[in-house]
Amino acid sequence: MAGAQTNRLDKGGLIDRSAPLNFRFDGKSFSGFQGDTLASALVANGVKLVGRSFKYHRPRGILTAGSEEPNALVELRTGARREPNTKATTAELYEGLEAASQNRWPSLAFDVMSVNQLFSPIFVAGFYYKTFMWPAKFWEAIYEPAIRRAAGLGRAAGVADPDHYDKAWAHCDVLIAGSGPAGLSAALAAGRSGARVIVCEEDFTLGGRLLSDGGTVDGLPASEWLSRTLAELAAMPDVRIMTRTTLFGVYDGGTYGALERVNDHLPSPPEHQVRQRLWRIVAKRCVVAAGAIERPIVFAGNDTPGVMMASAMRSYISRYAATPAKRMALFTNNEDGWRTVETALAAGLQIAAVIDARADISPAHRSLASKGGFPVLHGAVSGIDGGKDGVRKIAVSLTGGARAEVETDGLAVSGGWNPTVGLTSYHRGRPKWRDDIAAFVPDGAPPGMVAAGAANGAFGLGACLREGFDAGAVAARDAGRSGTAGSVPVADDQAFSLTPLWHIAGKGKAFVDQQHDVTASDIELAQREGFESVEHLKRYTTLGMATDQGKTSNVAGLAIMAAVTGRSIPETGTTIYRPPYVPVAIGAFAGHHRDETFHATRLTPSHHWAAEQGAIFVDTGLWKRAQWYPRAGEKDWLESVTREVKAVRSGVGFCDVSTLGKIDVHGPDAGAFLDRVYINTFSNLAVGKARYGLMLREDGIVYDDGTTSRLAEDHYFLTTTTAKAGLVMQHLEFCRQVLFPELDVQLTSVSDQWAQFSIAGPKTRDLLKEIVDPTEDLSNEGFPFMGAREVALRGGIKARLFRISFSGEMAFEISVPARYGEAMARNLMLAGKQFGVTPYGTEALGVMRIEKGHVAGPELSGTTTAADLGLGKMMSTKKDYIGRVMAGREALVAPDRQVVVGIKPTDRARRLRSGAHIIPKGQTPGPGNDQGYVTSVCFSPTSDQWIGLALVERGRERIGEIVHAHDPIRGEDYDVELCNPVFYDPDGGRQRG
Amino acid sequence: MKYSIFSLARAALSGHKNWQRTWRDATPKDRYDVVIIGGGGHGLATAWFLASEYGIKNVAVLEKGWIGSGNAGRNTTIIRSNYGLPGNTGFYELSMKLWERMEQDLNYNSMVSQRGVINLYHSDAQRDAYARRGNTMRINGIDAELLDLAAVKKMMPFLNYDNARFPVQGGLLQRRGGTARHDAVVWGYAHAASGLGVDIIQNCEVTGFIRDVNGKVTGVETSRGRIGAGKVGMAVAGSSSRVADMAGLRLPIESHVLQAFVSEAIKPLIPGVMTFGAGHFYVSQSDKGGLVFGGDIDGYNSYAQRGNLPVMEDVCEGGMALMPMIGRVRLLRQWGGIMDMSMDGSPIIDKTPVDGLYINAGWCYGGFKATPGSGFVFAHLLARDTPHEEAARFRLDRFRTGAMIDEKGQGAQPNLH
Amino acid sequence: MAEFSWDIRSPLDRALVAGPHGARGDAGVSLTEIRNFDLVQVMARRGKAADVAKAAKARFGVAAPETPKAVGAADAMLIWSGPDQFMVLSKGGKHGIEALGQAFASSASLSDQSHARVLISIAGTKARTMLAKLSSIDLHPDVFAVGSAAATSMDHTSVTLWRGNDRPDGQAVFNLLAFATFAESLWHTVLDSAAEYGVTISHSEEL
Amino acid sequence: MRITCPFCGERELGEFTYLGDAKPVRPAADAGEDAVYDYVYLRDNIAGVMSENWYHGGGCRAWLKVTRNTLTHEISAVEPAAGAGAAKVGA
Repeated sequence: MAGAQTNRLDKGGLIDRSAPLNFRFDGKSFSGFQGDTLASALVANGVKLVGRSFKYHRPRGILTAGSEEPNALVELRTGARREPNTKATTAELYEGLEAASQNRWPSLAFDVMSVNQLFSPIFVAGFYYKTFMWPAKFWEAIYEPAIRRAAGLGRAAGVADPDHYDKAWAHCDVLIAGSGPAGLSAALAAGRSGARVIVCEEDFTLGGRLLSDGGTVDGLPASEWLSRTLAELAAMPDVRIMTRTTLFGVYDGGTYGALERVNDHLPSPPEHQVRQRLWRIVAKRCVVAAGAIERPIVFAGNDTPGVMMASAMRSYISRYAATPAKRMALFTNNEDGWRTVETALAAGLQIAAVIDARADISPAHRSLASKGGFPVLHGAVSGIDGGKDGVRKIAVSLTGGARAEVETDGLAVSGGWNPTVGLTSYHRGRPKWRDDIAAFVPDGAPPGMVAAGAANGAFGLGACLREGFDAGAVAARDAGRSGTAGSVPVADDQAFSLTPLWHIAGKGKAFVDQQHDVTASDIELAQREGFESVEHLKRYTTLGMATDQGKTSNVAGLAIMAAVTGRSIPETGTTIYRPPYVPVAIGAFAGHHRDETFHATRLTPSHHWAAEQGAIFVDTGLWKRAQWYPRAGEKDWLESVTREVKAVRSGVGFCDVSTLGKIDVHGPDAGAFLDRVYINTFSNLAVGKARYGLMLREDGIVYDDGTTSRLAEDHYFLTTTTAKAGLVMQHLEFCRQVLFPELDVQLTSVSDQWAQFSIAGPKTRDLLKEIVDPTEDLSNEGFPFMGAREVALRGGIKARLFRISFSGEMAFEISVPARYGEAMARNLMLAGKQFGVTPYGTEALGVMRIEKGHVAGPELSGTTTAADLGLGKMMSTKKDYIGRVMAGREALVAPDRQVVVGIKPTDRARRLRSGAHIIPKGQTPGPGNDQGYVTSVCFSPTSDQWIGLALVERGRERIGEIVHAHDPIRGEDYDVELCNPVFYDPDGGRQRG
Repeated sequence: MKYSIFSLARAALSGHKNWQRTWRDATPKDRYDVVIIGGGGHGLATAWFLASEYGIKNVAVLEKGWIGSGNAGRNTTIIRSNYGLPGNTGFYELSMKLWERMEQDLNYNSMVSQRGVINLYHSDAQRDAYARRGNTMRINGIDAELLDLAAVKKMMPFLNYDNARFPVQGGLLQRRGGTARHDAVVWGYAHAASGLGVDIIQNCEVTGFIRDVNGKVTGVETSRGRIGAGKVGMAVAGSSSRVADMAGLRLPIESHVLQAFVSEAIKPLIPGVMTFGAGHFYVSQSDKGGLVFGGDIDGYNSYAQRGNLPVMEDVCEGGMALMPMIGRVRLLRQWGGIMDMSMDGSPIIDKTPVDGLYINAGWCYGGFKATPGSGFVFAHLLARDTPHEEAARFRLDRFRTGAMIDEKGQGAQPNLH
Repeated sequence: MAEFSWDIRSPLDRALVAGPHGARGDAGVSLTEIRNFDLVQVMARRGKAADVAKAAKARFGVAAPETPKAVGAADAMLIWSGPDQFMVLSKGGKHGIEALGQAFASSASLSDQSHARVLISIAGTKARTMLAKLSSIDLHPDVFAVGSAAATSMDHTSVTLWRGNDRPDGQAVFNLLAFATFAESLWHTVLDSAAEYGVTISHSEEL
Repeated sequence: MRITCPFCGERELGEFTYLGDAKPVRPAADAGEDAVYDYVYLRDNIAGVMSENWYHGGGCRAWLKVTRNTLTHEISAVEPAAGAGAAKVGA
């Protein structure tokens, strides 16, 4: 049975008492209500100890009621859904919620690592830089693993995240961060002006501080004004209000990042729904109405469970009807803190005392104190008597030097307010200091962004409403909307009087950054050691680098640094603010792009047919390509591939080569254009002919190759390698539009238009005759080697036929419109049955190109020249072309360059492997004699041995030399002979026959 | 004061009141034998090696902001020497050997952690490329292992082996690779160099070069006055073009933004450094527990020190594709550094055409891991006027002659390196 | 002699399963694949914009789009696809590559794209919401009105998107041309994006 | 970053590919090795306003000349490359 909610008020709050929820924390059962956060439910159940700190493992409670929380971090959910470091203060309660405290062993109450506190005199800031250096090998073996185990807060699930995420885009005129009084007022003004508005609210309920602080707006109670306002906004079709959505970053051009926690308030997302959604919001203007964060005061023991921000205390009491303390004390340096006293008294709670650091307090508060029967002490809290069970007593240093003690069960602290300057500072704008509120306010915000309300240092309710309204109206107007904003909501402004107070010197640890256990004395030490720059301070002490990114600690930290260096706070400055505003799940940034859908998949036109044939597929870029077609009884891939090669070389086979990039080059200047992008000449290519072409980069290195055919006077059909298809298109468009705009040429990618098959082997013509219309002349005279033209096929469709060969065999490539691709594969099988036609995959394709000595991806490595590839003769001397000049540089024409040669092992039974290096025979391998490497290898069924291609220094002069293939990473060493790279039919008779 | 557990314990007794500044807060003198522009890891390491190896102690390091405020303070802390081309291979191994003795050299714990660096492969072609690279490493006396799928699974059972778009097939492992605490490297060199007499001058921005009648650089103009110098070395990656421009030099360098990311601290989850081979993602886990990760540069020239969402998303997509267990781990902070992207992806350490001015630039992705090696060979160049043998290929004129060191084979397109 | 059949297969022939998909209840998104269309890319040659405009007007009776618009003619749709170019979408060969070749002779270069693309028509009350997951462009009715077109990307893949005439019930219709070899992959991404709203799937031969 | 394509309107960064400084002009065929070296390798690498080549590959495939500040990423002008929209040349 869940424990009683001992600290729940009988009435009030924005919780739904008709919807009780059971949950577990550290294995113990509790209950709460719909509308609770985990933190408020723990408060309602009287739980004070919630976590342990990072370094000293000190007991910690709940400090805040929002996303700035440094202490109350839990592992939420279990199993694969376990989320470490989840803020109890923002986690919505749901039925069956399970949470566990973290960074403690074996239990939260008894944490062995709290022994670290004993060593805390040594574990000061940066202590690890000064030790763990001897003996040298102990660091990785002993010290570091121990440090790593001790660090790190919560535990990740360690298994794949079972939930889904997606990403979406939104567009608006005015984006508003925050739905407090300033944000809603901005939304009203912008919405009424006719603007498209998006309001992002990180909370699950709209209203911001109105929900906790109440007040009167337009003469109405805040709650009533809130519901009227929300109704008015809901009636505007172009105003979109997104709860559970945190605006976390601002990027260039008015692009904002936001995270919507779509289903985190449920045990798991409903079917077909995502856990979270990442929004990219494009906004013409942005109003940051993200409010302010109350800041702590640094004093000894300020991390004791039961010490809480005054505004948080109010939120728990009024919004959640939960009481962090029955008889609390307040420590404040400003007027606003007193509102917590008012709230507590109104809820029927007692006040032990108010410790006010200011010299004067208002008569109203004085009478409140006498009415409430509690003392007002002028001074500061200097220590806490308490522990993991909470606060018992507080020590007070009174103005004038006397000391006092107050018995209490909870201490509310208010050190003033810091506007949330994150979003406005993410483009390296530095916030500016305002003495009147002793706080940094936004400055140098990104284009189109303004802050309003408390986020801009305007803390009164009336001021928030006015600033928000004005900002919303101006933003709408700037976005081109001219509607009437109507009248501004009116409320009184509360007095704001504050005496800055950052740190009370005293005995005992006084924490600045509670999560990272950075104390005031750590900051003093950093200064002593020269880490005075705020960035050095941050890096040396880790101040502000915890999961809360220093929301409650940064300003106090630099104020203390300012004090010890004798500089002012603005002189000391702030560190650079970095997004995201709150930590965002990595899964949300990935969205749909994980597992099989990490990247898109491209399928060839015959893909499904190949799958039916049992093809094994290989990833080539985004493509799935048939790698080989295993047959029953074949023991491994090599057997299948060997069969496919033999079948082609002795009969006929076909392979889907649709993945090649295909580009239509049109226009009167198409030939002239190609002359400039290829090293060889295309303007003189006859219509009906194809030619192999090679492109260089402008730096003289080979870029890509392929066959280009002239189909008409003003129409070439260019092919690229599969890998470079998109890049070559981009390059050609650059040449066309930027380099040579005077040429009349048009480019279109037709890669997806054509299903293209290579048909190869001595029986190719026999097979083609079965498919091509009988009127087409396929004879050597009628369709010679490197011919290219349109042909009619039996059955009425048209195809493009190219007599080109990558295999060294008599071969054609045939293109049909892609929706006929699958039929083409079937028809080839049908027509070729009598010739034993064999489909082959990319492996057999690769074997045959190596046998024929054709270069491909491994040789076109981005560092080889045309001459390195044995293609130097193609470089025209009669024209300019891309890469011509740079290709002539001394190092690119040096005689000792590594060039393509063939290799074969001296032991015919030896298998070759790519990546082995070439060392002169009889020498010990070393940097001085590393002369090249093996680029491509295969088992050649034709040679009945392994063969390969290699890039070898002066290789072509060394044909016949025996060298050493050195492959230490695979433990192999053997001799190979350098040979002519063309292993198969060097005269080319077969492909021309 | 010497740093050790004993000095720490003694200091604790006095409430840590007696610690001295980690480096002296120097005021600029009129003249130094060598002035180094740039108080990052490379500049400070250069100064330390000048003082400790070459006996040149009248050295100033000028830093326009706070030391380590450039790329030394904004990187993903990886150290490795797994390069594949002559020039890079020997140099990065020299650097690795210096990492291995850094703490003892400097009496400062820079937390060099050789937990291993693995580059995963996802295709036969990638495997062969890694085999080639691994063999280069082995031929140069560097440790390298080519792991098959079973070995990778054993080492990293948490990768996606079930339904990956591009399944992992294996990896190239350098066990001696790992990480170091980037800020501590800066502070350690500053601490040790300062101890040998080097002046470290912060908030001192160089605004111009002082030249004699022959054009030789004889000093620098700074925001803190004129400072004379026998030689001036620039180690200002990210700002190289801007500083060189003051001497009238144009460089084969573009400045690009490289983003990096860190997650909330979690208990130890991953062992060493991993690089995804089918996307843009690499990751390690810091001693504090944060996953430190990154990917490619954004791809456009930038001095803004911040990036945009598409790359951030791309990197996280890579992370999720590789290890979907990180879905619920939260990204805590993103930042961007200015990368000196050279035209072949490799660095430049050389004399410049301007007499008296020496350059150390163009580090691309390799800057942090190069820190000690860069300092060592740059100090050599400054002291001896000849390149160190392991940096002899990092010539400024290699682009003119065509002797590029292009590991990625992308040519004169810096955003593709 | 073997008997050939030249079966024509859409790139979504296997992946598309007609009927309901995803969340049950009223479908928020309807997806219809349009099959077997003619699509020709028309690219004006250097200095020939006026000639192309004249030829288009003569051929289709409407002006070809010079800005990102889709213009309906009696028996074809002219869709802007980039500077100096538009696509002609039609059925039955009347405006196929051969027919258009004569109409634009010497003023434009033509490239047949009939088989290079898949065409999906998207409608339903949640169509815009779903498309916001795939498209980075603003599809607000005031911004992307009937007849608007865009050359853009989805899932890192180039697409052409245009808004057709509203349905009789007032629902907006978005037409999507995507590259054929990406079709299955993009289709699954579309389904994943739409599943939470409930989907009804069909295919049609009618434009 | 968002770039207003002169043909398509404002689009997000992901639709574009960057090439680099648009100022260097490809030297004439007879300009010699030094001139080409300068064109291919040396960069002003401006910290400030720079003219750049961007490709709208995820959209209309036009090459654009974008004027952008490398310190702030602010884009002040976008115009088509000389050969994008050439059908209207002389019209």
